[in-house]
Amino acid sequence: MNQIPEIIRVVPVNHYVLLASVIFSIGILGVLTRKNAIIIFMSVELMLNAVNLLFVVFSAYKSDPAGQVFVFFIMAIAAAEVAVGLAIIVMIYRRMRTTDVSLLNSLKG
Amino acid sequence: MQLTSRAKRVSNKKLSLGERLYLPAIVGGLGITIKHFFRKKVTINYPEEQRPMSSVYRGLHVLKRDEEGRERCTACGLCAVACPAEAISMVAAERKPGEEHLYREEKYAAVYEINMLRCIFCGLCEEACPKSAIYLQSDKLAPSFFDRSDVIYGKDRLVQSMETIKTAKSLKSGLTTSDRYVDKVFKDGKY
Amino acid sequence: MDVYFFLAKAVIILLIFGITLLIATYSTYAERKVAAFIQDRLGPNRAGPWGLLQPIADAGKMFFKEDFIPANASKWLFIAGPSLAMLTACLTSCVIPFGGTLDLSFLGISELVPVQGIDVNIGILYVFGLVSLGVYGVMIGGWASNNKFSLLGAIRAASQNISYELAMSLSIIAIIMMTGSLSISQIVADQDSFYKWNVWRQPVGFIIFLVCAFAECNRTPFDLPECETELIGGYHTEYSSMKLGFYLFAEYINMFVSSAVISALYFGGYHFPGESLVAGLMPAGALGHNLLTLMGILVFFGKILFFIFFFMWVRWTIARFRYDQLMNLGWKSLIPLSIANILVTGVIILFLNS
Amino acid sequence: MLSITILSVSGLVLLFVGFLNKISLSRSLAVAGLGLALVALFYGNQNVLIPADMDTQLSFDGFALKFSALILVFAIFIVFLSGQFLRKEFVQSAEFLAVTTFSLVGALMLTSFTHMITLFVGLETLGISLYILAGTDKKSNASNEASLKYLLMGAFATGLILFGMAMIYGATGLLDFQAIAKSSKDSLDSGLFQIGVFFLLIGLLFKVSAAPFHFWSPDVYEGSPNVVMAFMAVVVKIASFAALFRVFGHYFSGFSFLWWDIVYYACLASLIAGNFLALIQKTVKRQLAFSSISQTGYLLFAILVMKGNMALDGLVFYLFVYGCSILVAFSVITDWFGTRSDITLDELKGASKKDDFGAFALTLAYLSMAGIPITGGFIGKLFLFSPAMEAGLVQLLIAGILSSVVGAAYYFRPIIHVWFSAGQPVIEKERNHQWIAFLGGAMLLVSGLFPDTISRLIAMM
Amino acid sequence: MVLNLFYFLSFLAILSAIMVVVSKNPIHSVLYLILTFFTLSGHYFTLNAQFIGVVNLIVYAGAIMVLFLFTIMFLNLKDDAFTGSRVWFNLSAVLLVLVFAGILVVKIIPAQIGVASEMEFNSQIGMVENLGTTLFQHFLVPFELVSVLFLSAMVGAVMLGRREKGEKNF
Amino acid sequence: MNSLYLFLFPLALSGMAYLSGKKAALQQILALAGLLGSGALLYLANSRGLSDQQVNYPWITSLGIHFSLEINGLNFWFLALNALVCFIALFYHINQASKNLRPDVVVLIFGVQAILNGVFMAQDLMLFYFLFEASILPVYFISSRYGSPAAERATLKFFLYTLFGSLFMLLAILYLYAKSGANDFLFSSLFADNLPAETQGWLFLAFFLAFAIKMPLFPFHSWQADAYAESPVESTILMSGILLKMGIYGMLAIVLPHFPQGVTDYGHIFMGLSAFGVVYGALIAMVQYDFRRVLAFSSLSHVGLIGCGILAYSDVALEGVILQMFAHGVNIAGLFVVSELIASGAGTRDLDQMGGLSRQSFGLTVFFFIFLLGSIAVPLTNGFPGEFQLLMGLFGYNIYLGIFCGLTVIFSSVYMIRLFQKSMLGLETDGRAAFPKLNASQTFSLFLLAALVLGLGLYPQVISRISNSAVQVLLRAY
Repeated sequence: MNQIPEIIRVVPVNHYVLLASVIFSIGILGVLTRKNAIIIFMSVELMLNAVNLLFVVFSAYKSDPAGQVFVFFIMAIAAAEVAVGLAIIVMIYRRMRTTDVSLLNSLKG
Repeated sequence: MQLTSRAKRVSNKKLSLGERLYLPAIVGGLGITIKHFFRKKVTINYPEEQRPMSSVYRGLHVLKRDEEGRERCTACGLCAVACPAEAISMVAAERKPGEEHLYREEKYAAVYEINMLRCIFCGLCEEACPKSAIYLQSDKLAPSFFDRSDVIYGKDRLVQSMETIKTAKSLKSGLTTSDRYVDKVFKDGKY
Repeated sequence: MDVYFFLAKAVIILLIFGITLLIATYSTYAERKVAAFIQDRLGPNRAGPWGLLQPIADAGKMFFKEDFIPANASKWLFIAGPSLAMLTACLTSCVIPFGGTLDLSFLGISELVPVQGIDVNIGILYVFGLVSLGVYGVMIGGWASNNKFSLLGAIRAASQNISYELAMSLSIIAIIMMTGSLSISQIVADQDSFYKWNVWRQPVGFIIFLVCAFAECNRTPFDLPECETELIGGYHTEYSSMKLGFYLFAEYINMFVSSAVISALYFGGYHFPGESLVAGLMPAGALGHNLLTLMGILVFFGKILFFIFFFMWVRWTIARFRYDQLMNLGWKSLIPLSIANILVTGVIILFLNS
Repeated sequence: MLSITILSVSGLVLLFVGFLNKISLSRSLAVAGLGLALVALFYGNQNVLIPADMDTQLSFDGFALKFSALILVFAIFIVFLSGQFLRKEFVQSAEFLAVTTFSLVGALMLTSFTHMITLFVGLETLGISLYILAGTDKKSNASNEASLKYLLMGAFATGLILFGMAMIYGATGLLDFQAIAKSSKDSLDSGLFQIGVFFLLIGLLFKVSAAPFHFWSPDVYEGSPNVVMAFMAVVVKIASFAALFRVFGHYFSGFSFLWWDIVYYACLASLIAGNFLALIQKTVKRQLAFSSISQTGYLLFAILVMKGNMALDGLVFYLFVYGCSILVAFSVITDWFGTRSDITLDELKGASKKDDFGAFALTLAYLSMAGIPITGGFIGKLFLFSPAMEAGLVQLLIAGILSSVVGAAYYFRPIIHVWFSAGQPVIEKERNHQWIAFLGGAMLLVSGLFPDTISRLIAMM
Repeated sequence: MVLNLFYFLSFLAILSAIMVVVSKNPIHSVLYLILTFFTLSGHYFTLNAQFIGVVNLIVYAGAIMVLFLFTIMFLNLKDDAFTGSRVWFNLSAVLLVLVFAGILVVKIIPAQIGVASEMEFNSQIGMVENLGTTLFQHFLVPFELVSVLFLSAMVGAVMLGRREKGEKNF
Repeated sequence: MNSLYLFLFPLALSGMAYLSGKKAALQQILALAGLLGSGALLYLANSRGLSDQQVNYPWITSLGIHFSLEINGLNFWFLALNALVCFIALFYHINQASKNLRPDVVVLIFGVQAILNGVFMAQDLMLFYFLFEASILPVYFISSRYGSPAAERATLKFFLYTLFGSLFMLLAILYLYAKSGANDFLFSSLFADNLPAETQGWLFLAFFLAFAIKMPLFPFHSWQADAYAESPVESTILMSGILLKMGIYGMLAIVLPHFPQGVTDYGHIFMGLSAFGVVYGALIAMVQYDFRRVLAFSSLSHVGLIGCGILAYSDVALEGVILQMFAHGVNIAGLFVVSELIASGAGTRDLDQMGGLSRQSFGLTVFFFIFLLGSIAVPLTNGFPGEFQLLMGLFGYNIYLGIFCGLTVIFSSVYMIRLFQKSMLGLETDGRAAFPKLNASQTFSLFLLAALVLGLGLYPQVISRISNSAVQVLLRAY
């Protein structure tokens, strides 16, 4: 069973890293350009997923389980973050009827 | 004040642990339903099978003819007056010479209509008729309708057909429901 | 791994798929029959002998009804909803081991072919993954209808599914701890004799799982998403024709899969009491092996059918919950109970191992 | 590790005690828990519940002890400060205190991690708790908004940090910082490692709110309830600096060529942006927020120097003094304005007429932040500047010095308002937290006049 | 074959990731994000990391995104309200990210990334048993501490999301 | 040990002043005690030999900062002047405001005295810096709190200016510390080895900036007039009488001996500037209508001369610096006291609205005239020997510069006489309340000052005898 899977032999690891970086950049773009808090939050999730992909890829190519365990942690914590985040967004929406961050200006910033 | 012996007092006592588990109750419920599963079914496959009907059943109306085949109805209107649902309407006409074999009296109903959506099959028309002209049959059901125009039964569908006069059955169906009831009471011996 | 092995696999998968659809189809029939029987009626009996063609008639009706999409609905999502529901429902059955192995040496296949779509080592997770995706069909459909009742139904369905999924997975963990594997076939293989069935070893877990399975399938007493008195038709209020059919059909497939998972996890799967005795009676060689497997398959389907029946049985026994009762049951009873179950199981395992 | 356990357990206990709905009881329990953790930090066997051979990915070395002790000490006082907030604005006191306690678990992890996983978990434990704490004043739009902004920016920064970690993992195949520090040259030369260090650094700079990654912090500071802001400005700042210092000043000090320039410019930018923007602020909290950015700039000196105990002890000393100042400022402000969070500078006018002690304490706090002698702030700056000078950061020091003149300009505004401005004081005087102001003020003077007492204490840990 | 699969999945992943950011309707964003998760899970499966792949689906697609969908439906967010012009800001953001991505690409393409050799390669590391062993032997303490985080998040989410007395809206 | 006592004694008095609260009599006794005690300590120190008076305790061990004090010939007269000026300020305050005495002012003035004593005696550069900066705080608080409404701004300006300068000094100190490699800040170790010329250049600039702002020399003076005019007179006395002497002391103790190269490189530029300041200050003073502003600009002018003298680094000039330093402190303190008495009597500080006061208060007129003479440096007053020696030194340095600075003798008499004329002589303004008479303690303090003006004019050697050796040491670098 110790043979290297075909994909690892065929695809250079740089391809995966590029893919993850592109997805990560798209996530950053989302955070920067969108105004809806929920979509910004989703863009952050996109970034986290790019990171997950990186970890899994490196873990697979280097044959080291620690990377995948890290992914496990990231997923768990992202879930907690989403729970809190959505609670906050709901709380905001309840008071202000919007989730548009550019409309939230009770703080001058 | 206890009005009925079937009233059940509701108790709001706290449920015991066993009761709060619900499981025994659920199992009990499952037992009840599965018992029904194996019980004899009560369904009657209607067109094929029919329920036996009571002799005092009030079914579809019929306008009777007499023994010679003449219509009994004289369009006196008492049935329409008696009808609580105002389902009956009629138009009277005078019997022309040469029509004596058709109508028993000089006056007859040229139009006689019962709105079957209104009719509640109470049998009061039957009771009111002085000529024993209208009866509710015990063996015929009013059919279901698919069109509003079918709802109003005219004489074409109400008047007894000529063939049935001849049969002995016609006599039997000449009885009013109350007559039939009295018959049944005597027959069953429950008086 | 040769071509024939793949072919045999393909056949098995197709068969499983077909059987899934068949059983789901006839579940609709069974539902009505069981309902009728429990209510002292006869049920459908006009289409075909004993009404056996009724499901086909229903399907035909579904196909030929007008396919209506509300004007303000989101068209693509409106179509995607039932498709997703159907897709996730159908995908699940491929990891369930319907039987032992088949000896197909006469076809030139050297290995024993398991009667299972694919034997992934994380079968349970696979099932859970798909179950958790099942919510999307409902939510998307409900939202896309652009109808308040649909949306409310969808949200109810989603929250109910999420809530009960937790308790469900937690109850499974106890089994996984005992077996040490996430593979369903491994779990089934572990229950090879009657007294080892998990239902005896994990009664609490079984009850939790059962309750959650009811909730996951939106079956009475947890059929709040589509409870007519409050929400008209729930998330599929706006649906008609075969799209509605898909939703209903998906529900029956889910029921089938749930029954299969329950039987596999808690009732020994294709194992049956006295298996070894029967095995001794069988002729030696491939034929005997296959016969035994066949018997196993039959037993397994028997168990599945029983549970499908059980689903229907319960439906006509227990009244629908109120929504707060539903949530209370899920969060305040089942989840703590399943956690306690895990703890107790862990303690016992530790105790037994030491 | 024992302290972390104690904190976790006491958080749990607090949640249960919350059923009794007694704020004072919860508060004293929280203080007891924190105190116990503090004691355990020094006297407990850290690995008491863990098998000896187990790698906990946490190491309570001297570095961690210093920072953890600082964090716990300040947290205790902030819990005391929270009493009024809990009584007046907010009913879910148990939850508030429990979340605060849990956040300290994260903070302690940030001081003691040796592994990327513990760094990440610590960051998030602290972060998520803070998003919650920032939004605890549910009736205030500002608080809600602060919470949201903090959440979005915090999550974004976490994403950057994780990306950096992933890249470092890709380059070296390691997650353990110590191992990474020792890993071979060629893996460090790869582009991935550079990207990784870059992102890790940027993310952490986000967390410590160094310019130009600071833009979230004024809003968050202003919107959060006062006591939460004090918590952020003190405890969170200490914890995130501990993390930054641990990674870059310690583990990654061997490859400073990769990150040194960035920190340098961030330091410069923080000094300039923080001080100059603070000049034009009109509310007390916003001014403190910008001042906190500039303090970040000063603190970054320690990381730029990154060698020896000198910078470390200086950093700890500075953080201690800064924490004391913030604590004093907030205790006085809480006494004067209750839980209001939109206090303008003008409202401070003439306050000394009503409460000269409070005014004195506040003055000390601001003097200390401005780095004027006889307060600890000066000695703290000295401790940071002198190793920086030894490292030859003359230009940066000049920037630091010029910006502290600007800093003095705005730090003196509240002082002037409090003492010299004519005007009827609008403050209401309560004396709930006078002892905190007294203690903090005394610490500021002691650390300013007899800094050896404090620095010996720090060096001892 | 495998290469094509890789390119197909990557193409799909990037496309749907872009759609997440560009979609006007938040619901569509959510759905595209789910699609992205599926493609990433596909990558995980091909890389022999089945457990992570499935967990990705369960946790992200099955739980997190349901929450998102739930919230969006609940709040009835339709389209982005258009508030003033942010064209220049957006354009500069796009440019910035492009430059940034360009730098990444330039750095990554020539990067020499160490890969395990044939001898020490273990294709089983993505299996549950391996991950479990690693998790519970090496990372037990952080694992336990994550529970603190969860507790905190749970308490906080309830505290913040709960309707206070006197609040009328849902 | 006397150096330590000299530092602690005012501190103790400060504490006692805090405890004695608003009791004017007690405070007055404390003020007298401060003067006499300090004088006694200094006298004892001098008689027992200055070199025995040093103390040296470690203070901040991690940086090697010591609490190291020493009395020497250089700082002796600064210390004496400090005691005197603080006494005048205190006495004035207690007297003037005896109805609503502000204990905090007394406490703070004693604090200033202690801190300044520390500054003058410090032998550790960081301690020097620490006290140097700390000294601003009490004065700042007195000025801002009890000054005119515009004082807030003016004193903040003063504070920020001085802070700005001194932070550069901090930078330079840190540089020296880093450079020397010794783990302490003692003068002896920081300046142990000769610094390269280039380094000396910028170190000179950094230190010079700090001290020049404090003094203030010409281009750095813009805080001065406002601060002097808007502060209460107590802090004006302190600022002009003793705070600016810190700058002079710093120049003498640090800049001159340790950065000779810097002085030779840049000294002439600043000399030119401050020489310009001498004339500029005098010219501005001539046209001012605010009593205090006249004095402020006169101070600028005088201090400019002192600055020139310092940078000229000849023994004559330095002798003159110390003499003039002391004389200026005495004169300016006296003038400010007088000006405030006049202003409070006249109800205004505007020169146009005064006049004819001599007829109302003879004593005040006499004292005013004596200080005026001292300020103009008429022979036989204390201003004369110092100014004479300064000018001599400047002539020796550069004859044109000497001539240019010599103009100050003419100009100062012009604006001083103008001041006297406008306020004391001339017609009485109508409708003014009766001018209060000088009371006993006012007379006492003014008499003390006037005695010094005349006494030192007659016998200046008492100063130069002690400081002479120190001046010789200073010049050794050149």
